[in-house]
Amino acid sequence: MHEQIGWKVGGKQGEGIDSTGDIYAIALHRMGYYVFSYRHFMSLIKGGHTNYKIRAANRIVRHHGDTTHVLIAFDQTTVDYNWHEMVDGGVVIYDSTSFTATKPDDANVNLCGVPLTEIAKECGNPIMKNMVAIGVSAAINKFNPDDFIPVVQDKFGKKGQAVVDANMDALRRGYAYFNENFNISFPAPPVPERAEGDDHLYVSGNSSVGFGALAGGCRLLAAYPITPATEIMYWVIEHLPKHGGVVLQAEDEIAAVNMAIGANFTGVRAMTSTSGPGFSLMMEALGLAGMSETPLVIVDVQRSGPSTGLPTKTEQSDLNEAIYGTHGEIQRIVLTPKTVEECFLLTAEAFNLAETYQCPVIVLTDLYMGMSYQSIDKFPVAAVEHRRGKLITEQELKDLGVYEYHRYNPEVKDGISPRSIPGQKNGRYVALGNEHNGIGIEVEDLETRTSQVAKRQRKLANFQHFTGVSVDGDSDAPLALIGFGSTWGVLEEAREELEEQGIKVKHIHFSRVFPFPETEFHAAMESVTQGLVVELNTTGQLTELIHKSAGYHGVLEKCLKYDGDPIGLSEIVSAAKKTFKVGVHS
Amino acid sequence: MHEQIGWKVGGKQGEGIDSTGDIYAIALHRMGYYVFSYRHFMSLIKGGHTNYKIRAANRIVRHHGDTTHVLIAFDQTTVDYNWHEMVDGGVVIYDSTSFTATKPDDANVNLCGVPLTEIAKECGNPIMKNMVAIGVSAAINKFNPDDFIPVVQDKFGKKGQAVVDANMDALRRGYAYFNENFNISFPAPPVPERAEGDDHLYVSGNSSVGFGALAGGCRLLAAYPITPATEIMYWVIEHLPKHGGVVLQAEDEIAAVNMAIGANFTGVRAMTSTSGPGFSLMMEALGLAGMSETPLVIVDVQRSGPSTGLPTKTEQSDLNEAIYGTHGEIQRIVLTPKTVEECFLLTAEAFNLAETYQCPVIVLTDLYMGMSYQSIDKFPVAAVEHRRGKLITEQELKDLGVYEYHRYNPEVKDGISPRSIPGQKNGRYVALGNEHNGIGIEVEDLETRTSQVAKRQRKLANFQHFTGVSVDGDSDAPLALIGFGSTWGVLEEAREELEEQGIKVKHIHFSRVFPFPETEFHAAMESVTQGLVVELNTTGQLTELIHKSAGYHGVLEKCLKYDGDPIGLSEIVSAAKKTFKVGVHS
Amino acid sequence: MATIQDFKTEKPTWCPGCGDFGVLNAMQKACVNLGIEPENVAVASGIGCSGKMSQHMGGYGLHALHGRSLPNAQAIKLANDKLTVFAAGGDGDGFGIGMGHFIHAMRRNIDITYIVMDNHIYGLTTGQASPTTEVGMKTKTSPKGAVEQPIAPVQLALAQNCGFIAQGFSGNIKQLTSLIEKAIQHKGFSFVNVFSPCVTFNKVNTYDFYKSHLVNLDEDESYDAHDRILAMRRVAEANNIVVGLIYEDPERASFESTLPGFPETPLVEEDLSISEEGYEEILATFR
Amino acid sequence: MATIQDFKTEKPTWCPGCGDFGVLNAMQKACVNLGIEPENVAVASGIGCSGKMSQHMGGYGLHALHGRSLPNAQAIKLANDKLTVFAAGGDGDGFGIGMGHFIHAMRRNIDITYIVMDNHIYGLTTGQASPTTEVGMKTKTSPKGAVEQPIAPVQLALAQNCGFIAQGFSGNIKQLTSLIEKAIQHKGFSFVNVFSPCVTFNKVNTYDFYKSHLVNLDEDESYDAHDRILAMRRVAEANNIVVGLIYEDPERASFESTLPGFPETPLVEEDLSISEEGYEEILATFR
Ligand SMILES: Cc1ncc(C[n+]2csc(CCOP(=O)(O)OP(=O)(O)O)c2C)c(N)n1
Ligand SMILES: Cc1ncc(C[n+]2csc(CCOP(=O)(O)OP(=O)(O)O)c2C)c(N)n1
Ligand code: SF4
Ligand code: SF4
Ligand SMILES: [Mg+2]
Ligand SMILES: [Mg+2]
Repeated sequence: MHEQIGWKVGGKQGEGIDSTGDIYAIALHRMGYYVFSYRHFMSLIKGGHTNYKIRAANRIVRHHGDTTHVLIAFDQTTVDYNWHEMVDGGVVIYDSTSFTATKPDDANVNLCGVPLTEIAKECGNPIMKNMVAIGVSAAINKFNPDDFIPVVQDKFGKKGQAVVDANMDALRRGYAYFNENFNISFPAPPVPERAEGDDHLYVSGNSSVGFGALAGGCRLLAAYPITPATEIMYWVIEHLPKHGGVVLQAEDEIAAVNMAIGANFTGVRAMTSTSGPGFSLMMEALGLAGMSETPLVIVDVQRSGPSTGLPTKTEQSDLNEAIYGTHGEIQRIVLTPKTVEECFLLTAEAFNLAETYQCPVIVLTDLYMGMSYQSIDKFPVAAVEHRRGKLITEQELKDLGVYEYHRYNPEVKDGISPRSIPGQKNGRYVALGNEHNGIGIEVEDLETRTSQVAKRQRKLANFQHFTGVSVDGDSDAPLALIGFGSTWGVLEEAREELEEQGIKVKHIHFSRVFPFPETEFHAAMESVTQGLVVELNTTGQLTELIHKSAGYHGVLEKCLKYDGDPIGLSEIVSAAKKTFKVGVHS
Repeated sequence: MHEQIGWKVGGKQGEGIDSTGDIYAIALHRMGYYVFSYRHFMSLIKGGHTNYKIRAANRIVRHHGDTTHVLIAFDQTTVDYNWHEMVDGGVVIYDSTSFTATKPDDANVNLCGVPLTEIAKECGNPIMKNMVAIGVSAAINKFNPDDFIPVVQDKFGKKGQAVVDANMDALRRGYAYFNENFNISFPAPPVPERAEGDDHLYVSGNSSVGFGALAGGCRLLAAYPITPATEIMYWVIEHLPKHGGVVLQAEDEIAAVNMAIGANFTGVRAMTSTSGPGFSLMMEALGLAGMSETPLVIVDVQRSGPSTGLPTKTEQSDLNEAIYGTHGEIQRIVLTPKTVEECFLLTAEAFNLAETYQCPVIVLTDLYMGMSYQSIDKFPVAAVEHRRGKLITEQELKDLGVYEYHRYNPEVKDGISPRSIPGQKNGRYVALGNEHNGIGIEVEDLETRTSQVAKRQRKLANFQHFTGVSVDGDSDAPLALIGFGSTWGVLEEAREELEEQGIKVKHIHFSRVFPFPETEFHAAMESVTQGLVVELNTTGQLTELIHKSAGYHGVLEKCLKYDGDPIGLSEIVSAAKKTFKVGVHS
Repeated sequence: MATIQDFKTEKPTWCPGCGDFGVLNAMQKACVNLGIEPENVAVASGIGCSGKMSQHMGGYGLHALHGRSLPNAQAIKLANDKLTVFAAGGDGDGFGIGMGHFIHAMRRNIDITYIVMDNHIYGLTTGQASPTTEVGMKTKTSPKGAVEQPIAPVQLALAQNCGFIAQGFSGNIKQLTSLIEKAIQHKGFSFVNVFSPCVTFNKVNTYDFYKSHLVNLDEDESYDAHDRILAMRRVAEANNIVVGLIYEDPERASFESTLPGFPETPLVEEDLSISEEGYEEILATFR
Repeated sequence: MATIQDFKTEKPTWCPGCGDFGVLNAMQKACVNLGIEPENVAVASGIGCSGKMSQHMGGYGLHALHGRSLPNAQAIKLANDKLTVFAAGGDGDGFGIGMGHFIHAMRRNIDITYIVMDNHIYGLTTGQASPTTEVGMKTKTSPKGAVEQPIAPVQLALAQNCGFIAQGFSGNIKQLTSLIEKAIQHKGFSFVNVFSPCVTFNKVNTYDFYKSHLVNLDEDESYDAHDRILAMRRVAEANNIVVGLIYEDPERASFESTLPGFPETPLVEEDLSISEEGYEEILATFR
């Protein structure tokens, strides 16, 4: 019996790989497993290798896993490409109707031909080869074919019962064929118990961000399509209008971000979502939000750069632009949620921060986090708050009288002056990107300039927030794995594995990189003599940020990955063992 | 007798302040003085205080000076605004026809009313009050009115001899009036000797950049107007066509930078010039140049930010965006010329670097450097080279044959693969922002990705260039003033003054900030126990860059200025004395 | 009821005689005439002399980026459709860097009024060629005369089927006021291009130039402002130098009225919270 | 003389049946027919399925940014006017994010050919609404039907007085080839909009749809492609669904031919150095 199973289907793009994976993943999720799925795909529509990896386990998993037990291969490329990750004794099912698979090397992997297409044809349509493959998989993982009925019903129900039945038929035939002809199995572990009060949800980072935005009070999304961020748009288009919100597909990202600024100026929580190229186009507007002290939330679902880069691959390389982008200097907050739950919560929270500090908040996720689906116990909905920051009231304005309200009063102690909202009588001001006086009129004298700069700088001077640095593992450990954002899950597994191997290591992780959580980070590093910063980029942007903000030159080593694939557990573990040069118990 | 004189004229925008200043400055330059002039102006067309400061000396000066001997005031605002910089015994000339000036405090400054407008009217046109003021100034500075004839001739010649004569008449009358009614003078120093082979040129950073571009082989400029960079366009529009070049006024900065990329791709040295807001709009294209390894030169004449900021004021706050801007990671070079001579030479050199390393080169100047005019001895024209980097020849392509040329051959040792130019037979390739194989076709496999990343990273791995860090003063000094770009001149004066006061200090200055000249900087810092980084921004961007790249936490203090005015000598000296806490000989 | 005084703020910093004074005046009058209170007006403007409109016009202002007033203004309207929303800017701002947003605002058709102060020059940056600078005109960036054909804003608006198109002149505040009133009243995107002379940098397109060349369509009884192609012909024949209501399609439905699920309540008044059932409905989609 | 083979590169990665194959084919044929050598062709393209044109068409390629092929292409031409220069991209690329450059390229009138593969959808990003998506069409970003009026590219081109305007269809390669040939031969900016069906994501604007709706102006003897307003009327009446040469003004002078001092020698062949006298002349201006 296994604690977890690794399953994968691969073939050409446009061949239905996605829907095969979806059905298997959702079925397993609905059975009660913790599922994590990752799609490997390319920036073209048809052709090109794609695969869909599923890891199902009896405890929560936050990574798609390095290894595969069962591989469904619709072509030889799939065999070749994924062979290296097969477990010893694993099984590769290939569609023997269309080709005869060959082993790339003599690894102990079972190559089993199943006439998937032929069986599908027998059921009435060769397209159902995918369902046959699912049946075969169910046989190997020892599931009951009936467990798939609800998913198949959901998926094909609107095409009529006949289609549902044909698909279930194909599934059952695949199941039967495999059991009749082979005797190999990787039984799935028993379904885990669900704790009291726990839900069981199958979510992606992108849907979690969308949900977080809605829960956080966002009522306008303006965005321009771009992989891997477009799914946020889809989610929001489906749900926001039901809650009184509006979605605008902008003509470009510059329009999108300026729309978000316009709505925020008008008192509506609004955001834009994008990826690298779009984010770069937003740099000028980022400065406007900073200078005019207008709240703004930008979600950047990072992808592999630079430029168009690898649009369907993951990376964590926009950190620098998020922190340093735009000419001149503004106040900003950069959050890097480390789990899908944090994608939800920190997106919601981004609106509180944006309104409280009247500045842009950037939420950095990435393709891996955004597009991977995973089972979680629940969303932290109860933790969502709405803190609107300083808003001047009608009464206060009335008491002040005409022309007496100073939106940008530089004297406020904490640098944050109450906002008025268009429509409020006596609340008139001009929000602007020029340097300005209290009511938002351009002025250029030295005193105004320095007092307004100082005002804005005070806002984040003593920034405190629950986001920051988390520490997992032994707090006295002399060694540390350090990361930010989406790598938290795999780093946690790496820490556990290193600990099991007797290496005392802690895991320090940033869910906010700016303002840099200096005190917390120093505290976390107190016991640490050597740190390994794991980042998905080529220059070590987090490492450099730490050097700049806190020092630790000579203490930190880097483990960098930038080939577009998410980082694997074993990559981290082996880098750690090389770096930490500790005696390993074996 | 004075070594130098500080002269200023001030009034409302649109009142002819600029032309008054220009005439006086050019006259003094032509007499043989070293002149430095700085215009203080506002982001509106008419009204608003403007002033024009001239410092004239018998040695080269690279700063407009903190003090004023003679102030011509066309309104009381001018008196109030500039009063604090009058030397003891200085003289303020005000136009007694239009107002009666009052002293803001009881400083020992002479307030002399001269009926400038009235005298001008006597000469036929009140507009000539400026010429009367120049005559008055000539009297105070003890010049011969005839010395102004050539400039007045130049300026008004095309309006006819009568206008020239009337203006000279006004000048002479002002001269006579002052000598008759007052007995105050600040005689200019004797005209300095010109060294053998020296020229005597009156240039601005912007004209030097334009000239440098032309000399460097730039044959296409695409730009969008923006203060304070537009003068580069003007200069280039005037001169480039004479040398076979073309200037495009683009519809926006995104078009401008993409035009520059297109021309560079075609083998023509091309650049764009802009300031902060435009620079922010170029972030996406910056990445394209980096990824496609297309040479590109961007000049950013920094102004006071963020956002629209103070468009007519100076700052050094785009350093971060220049180094970190664009999503993902690219190779780039950031030059920060420290003198107008370097504006010329490093702009020319930027094209060599861009072509040699096949990457974008950013030249950062600022409003102060760009728009101030100053006298210099010569341009380093002899130092200009044209190094085109690796270009594949027709013969090589012929020998290779069809489809055999790999533009992006990842195996090249230094990471730099020879470029072909459209029109070359067999040289076909695709320049692109996607990750790509050798001939520029999008591919996504891990090996190609990592080899291409590694190729690009090798390009600047051991970057060596004559730009970098300069050290002036005592090489053993334990104290250092540190800066970059336009502040070199004033920092040099500060160093001299501190040395005169017995403080052992050296001056370390960056004319390139990226790749960070690490070795040179460490060498420069060897003797240093305390450094004061002087920067015109609010966060200390250079300081942070040093921390990140070289450490020195705890060693560096910051002297920051961000009110839009250029930094003064006394500001630096007093900050240094406070920071260095050394016993001062007095 | 608000008066002109209520729409006045600081003294405008435009050059004496600048056409933009007239535009400001007409905007103020139009609002007063329509009984609009200043706190219910929002002006988003770009960067340029004209861009200072948001500072000078009473009402809330968003003095935004060069070329981006339209995205701002459209979102302001969606955020609170009780507001009267203007976008305002110059010819460089709107027809140069902002061209894409202009065309898209017309197709999107959100109920705002876009006012362009078209002086055929870059004013604030002291006199470079603008997208509407005429061929042959000498400017700082075209010292030998501009060679690019000018943008034809009204013809572009007609081509993109903008629902309300008018052209005015700063020298005729009465007509301009009435055009702006109509523009505000139009339910959908309305475009008012204004010949607003730059007295400092444009010595060609002066008040006198317009006074002697302008054709006033409002005074032409035979002109039908509901025939798009006819309008195109007429404008082209007059080489764009016309004023008046050029085209109106009162039937064209606004974005707000056609977007499925567009809320009744202004967005800004929506509750930020989600009900228990709302949460439950969403969570169900994840199971 | 080059053959079609010389213009072929890697196998295109478009979906089988994609209209872009036809466009590629027509571009290749047009070049061959005009005797153009592949090394003298440069294609700048944006991002999108259509954007892959620069990879698939023989000749030098600049596969640039989403929406920015026109600035690239214009500069390529100025840099070396011996080249035949194409800009190519999709409807999203060209009429969405790239709209401003499109309008400005028409007014600037540099001698390049702009080919848009207008499939009324965002293909590469897998099926969102594009600027030319028709009202009511369901896409991933308009699940209840698009509400924004589509961009009218040909009408906009007519309004901005583009010197050469044609519209083609991937399903009629012969006509498309001839239109592209004419476009290349036109001295100035030429615009060819192509209905290029996306067989994967657009189930409305299919080959069949065009076959049954298209009006072919080239076959209409009475049509005069030199009357701009007439063309506007005709295109509007047919709701833009026309193919053929829509408008041409052979007299309109290109940027290159009107810019004062535009060099005789291609820029790329200019000497980088400045003569002694050249230096002296410049230095004199600084004294
Ligand atoms: C991104 C950006 N580019 C350039 C500028 C500089 N700039 C400010 S106003 C302006 C042009 C103004 O012309 P127009 O829009 O016609 O307005 P006008 O001053 O004539 O009213 C320019 C180019 C800027 N502020 N931002
Ligand atoms: C700045 C930027 N924004 C968004 C994208 C994502 N993107 C790539 S292609 C595309 C749209 C493609 O549509 P279209 O131009 O019509 O080309 P098609 O694929 O239909 O040929 C988008 C939005 C991008 N690459 N860059
Ligand atoms: S420069 Fe021209 S547009 Fe600007 S304020 Fe003066 S007159 Fe008006
Ligand atoms: S998705 Fe559409 S446009 Fe893209 S290649 Fe396929 S058919 Fe062509
Ligand atoms: Mg203008
Ligand atoms: Mg398309």
